[in-house]
Amino acid sequence: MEVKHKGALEALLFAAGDEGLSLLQISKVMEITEEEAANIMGSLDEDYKSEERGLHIIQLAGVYQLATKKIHSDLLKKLVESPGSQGLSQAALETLAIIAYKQPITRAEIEDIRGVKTERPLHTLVTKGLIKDVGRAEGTGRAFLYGTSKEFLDYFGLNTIEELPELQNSEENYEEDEADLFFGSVESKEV
Amino acid sequence: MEVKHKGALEALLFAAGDEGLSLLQISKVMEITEEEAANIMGSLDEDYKSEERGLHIIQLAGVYQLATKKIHSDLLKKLVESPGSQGLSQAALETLAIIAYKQPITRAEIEDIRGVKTERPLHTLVTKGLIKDVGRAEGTGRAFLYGTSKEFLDYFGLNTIEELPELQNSEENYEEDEADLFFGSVESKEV
Amino acid sequence: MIYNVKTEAFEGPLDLLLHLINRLEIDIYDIPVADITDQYLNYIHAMKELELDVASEYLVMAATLLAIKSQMLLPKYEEQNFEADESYDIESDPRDELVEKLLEYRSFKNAAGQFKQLEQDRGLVFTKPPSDLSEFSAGAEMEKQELDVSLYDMLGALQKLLRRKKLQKPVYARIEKQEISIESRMKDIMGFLHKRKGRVSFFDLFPIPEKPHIVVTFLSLLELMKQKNIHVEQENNFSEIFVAAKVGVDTLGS
Repeated sequence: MEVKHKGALEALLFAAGDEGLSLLQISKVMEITEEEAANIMGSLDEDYKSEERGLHIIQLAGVYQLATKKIHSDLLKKLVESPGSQGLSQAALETLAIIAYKQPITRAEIEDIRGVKTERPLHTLVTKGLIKDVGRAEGTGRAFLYGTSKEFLDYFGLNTIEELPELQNSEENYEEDEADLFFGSVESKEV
Repeated sequence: MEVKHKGALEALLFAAGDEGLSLLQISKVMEITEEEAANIMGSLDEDYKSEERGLHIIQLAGVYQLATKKIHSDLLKKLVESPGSQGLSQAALETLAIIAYKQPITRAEIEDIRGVKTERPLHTLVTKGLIKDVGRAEGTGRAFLYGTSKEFLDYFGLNTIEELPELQNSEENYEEDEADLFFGSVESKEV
Repeated sequence: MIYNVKTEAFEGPLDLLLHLINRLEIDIYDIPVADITDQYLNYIHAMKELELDVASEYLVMAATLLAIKSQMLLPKYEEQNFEADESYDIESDPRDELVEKLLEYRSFKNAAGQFKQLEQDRGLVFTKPPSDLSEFSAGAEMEKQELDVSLYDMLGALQKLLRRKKLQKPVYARIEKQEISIESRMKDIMGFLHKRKGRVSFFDLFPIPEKPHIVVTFLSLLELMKQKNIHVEQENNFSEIFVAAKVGVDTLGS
């Protein structure tokens, strides 16, 4: 096993995020056998055991992903309690932008676009009065639909939602998502 | 510096993701001084230099964050279906360059330098969050003044605006394809 | 001779002039205005002949060039008379303003090239979205804080998201293109159910939001039901569906 393979695997797992990677996927991307992939994974996992490391590898449903160690959860709780300088996190801003441009929209759809769970940012935005639920989606789940509030307009100095800058170049990105809407509703919950 | 501090910082950086963390935030959450935080950061950064590691610490727009090393980009690109975005148009890049070096600047001033109307590139840049209006010019028109945003720094991988390459006026840097861009004989296509 | 004219090749008249200067290997500080004007007008005429829209800026520049050209053609006796007065001579060069503009534009055009490089370099580095820390926020007291964000912050966040998404989404599309067999998916599902013990939400069995995977998973579930390897429960219409492995069914015999 080459040393740099370990680095490569770490980078892959990091970039794959919550979706994680299976040994098969790793073997394809790295052009090695699944067995080799498993060996590198084992060796990387061993390294993570050191106290100097804050991450570890977790395996869920055949998919490997990086996560923070349990031992640091108090610290993460403190991180949650100390918001950034702006009062709105990047996660909340992203969520707000998606709602502003795609309203009405369900949480599952937002999570599909963001690729991460979005419970907290939604809660923050509702608490701050920037978004509100505007009804229920059709279909089995009858999920809440979110939209922006009047406070949102006031806060950003807009008269109507149409005054939001048009998203010309990003349009393609959104259309892709449109196609995924159905499958987005079968969004993975946390496993 | 305690060993486990390094693990803790790694966990924090991982959780913060591309929102990043400032030394101030880290010091608050970890209940240490900013200086200590900087030391731990340095030590962690040192560890990441090993070839076995696929991540490194980058400073973007004033915050620290974890990112994959460039050396693994080919591998990571295999994970994406359509490699790379198209990037900004030449018009947008020129406009952005003028704003970056001459901010705050009005549209009229930008158009004077470029010698063409610049409404669309400006709109694109605002939409992409790369520039923002930073006030109004004195005088009759009270035109908007444009400046670069935090996202601008992030987009170009800069920590502060001071990291911009120096504006060069020298001859030797100016290279262009010898091929005539404008006229190409019509072997291939009729007009 | 027929030409194929690519108007988009130039960002404007200054860009076109720089191109001509470069191609003709002209010293930018000593532009032969007559030559360059002819060349420039050729391009403009070609554009017109091809019935392309010539942006007004190009015509304004043509007029400027012609004006400079005619000033340059003025009798030079003044210059001889005032030969001693160099500063007067330099300042009165009708080309000065244009050269200055070209130089300034060129420096930003160069900078734009460097920005492009930075943009590309940045594209080689992948970051991850902030983790959802909901599980840590139970009982967490949020500091009350005034909002200090603008529309631009929101747009910036959105762009960051759109850039980031490129990696996340299609992870599976590419790699799972090769067939996933129903048989292997059935094994996976059983393994998953055993690991989780007890019942599992139906949706948890669809971890990969890609069409082929969803279809295969669904067919696998039907097959597992048929083989009586799993229970499927739903308390009411439209309520959540739960799936559990039947007692006594271990792994699938293959």
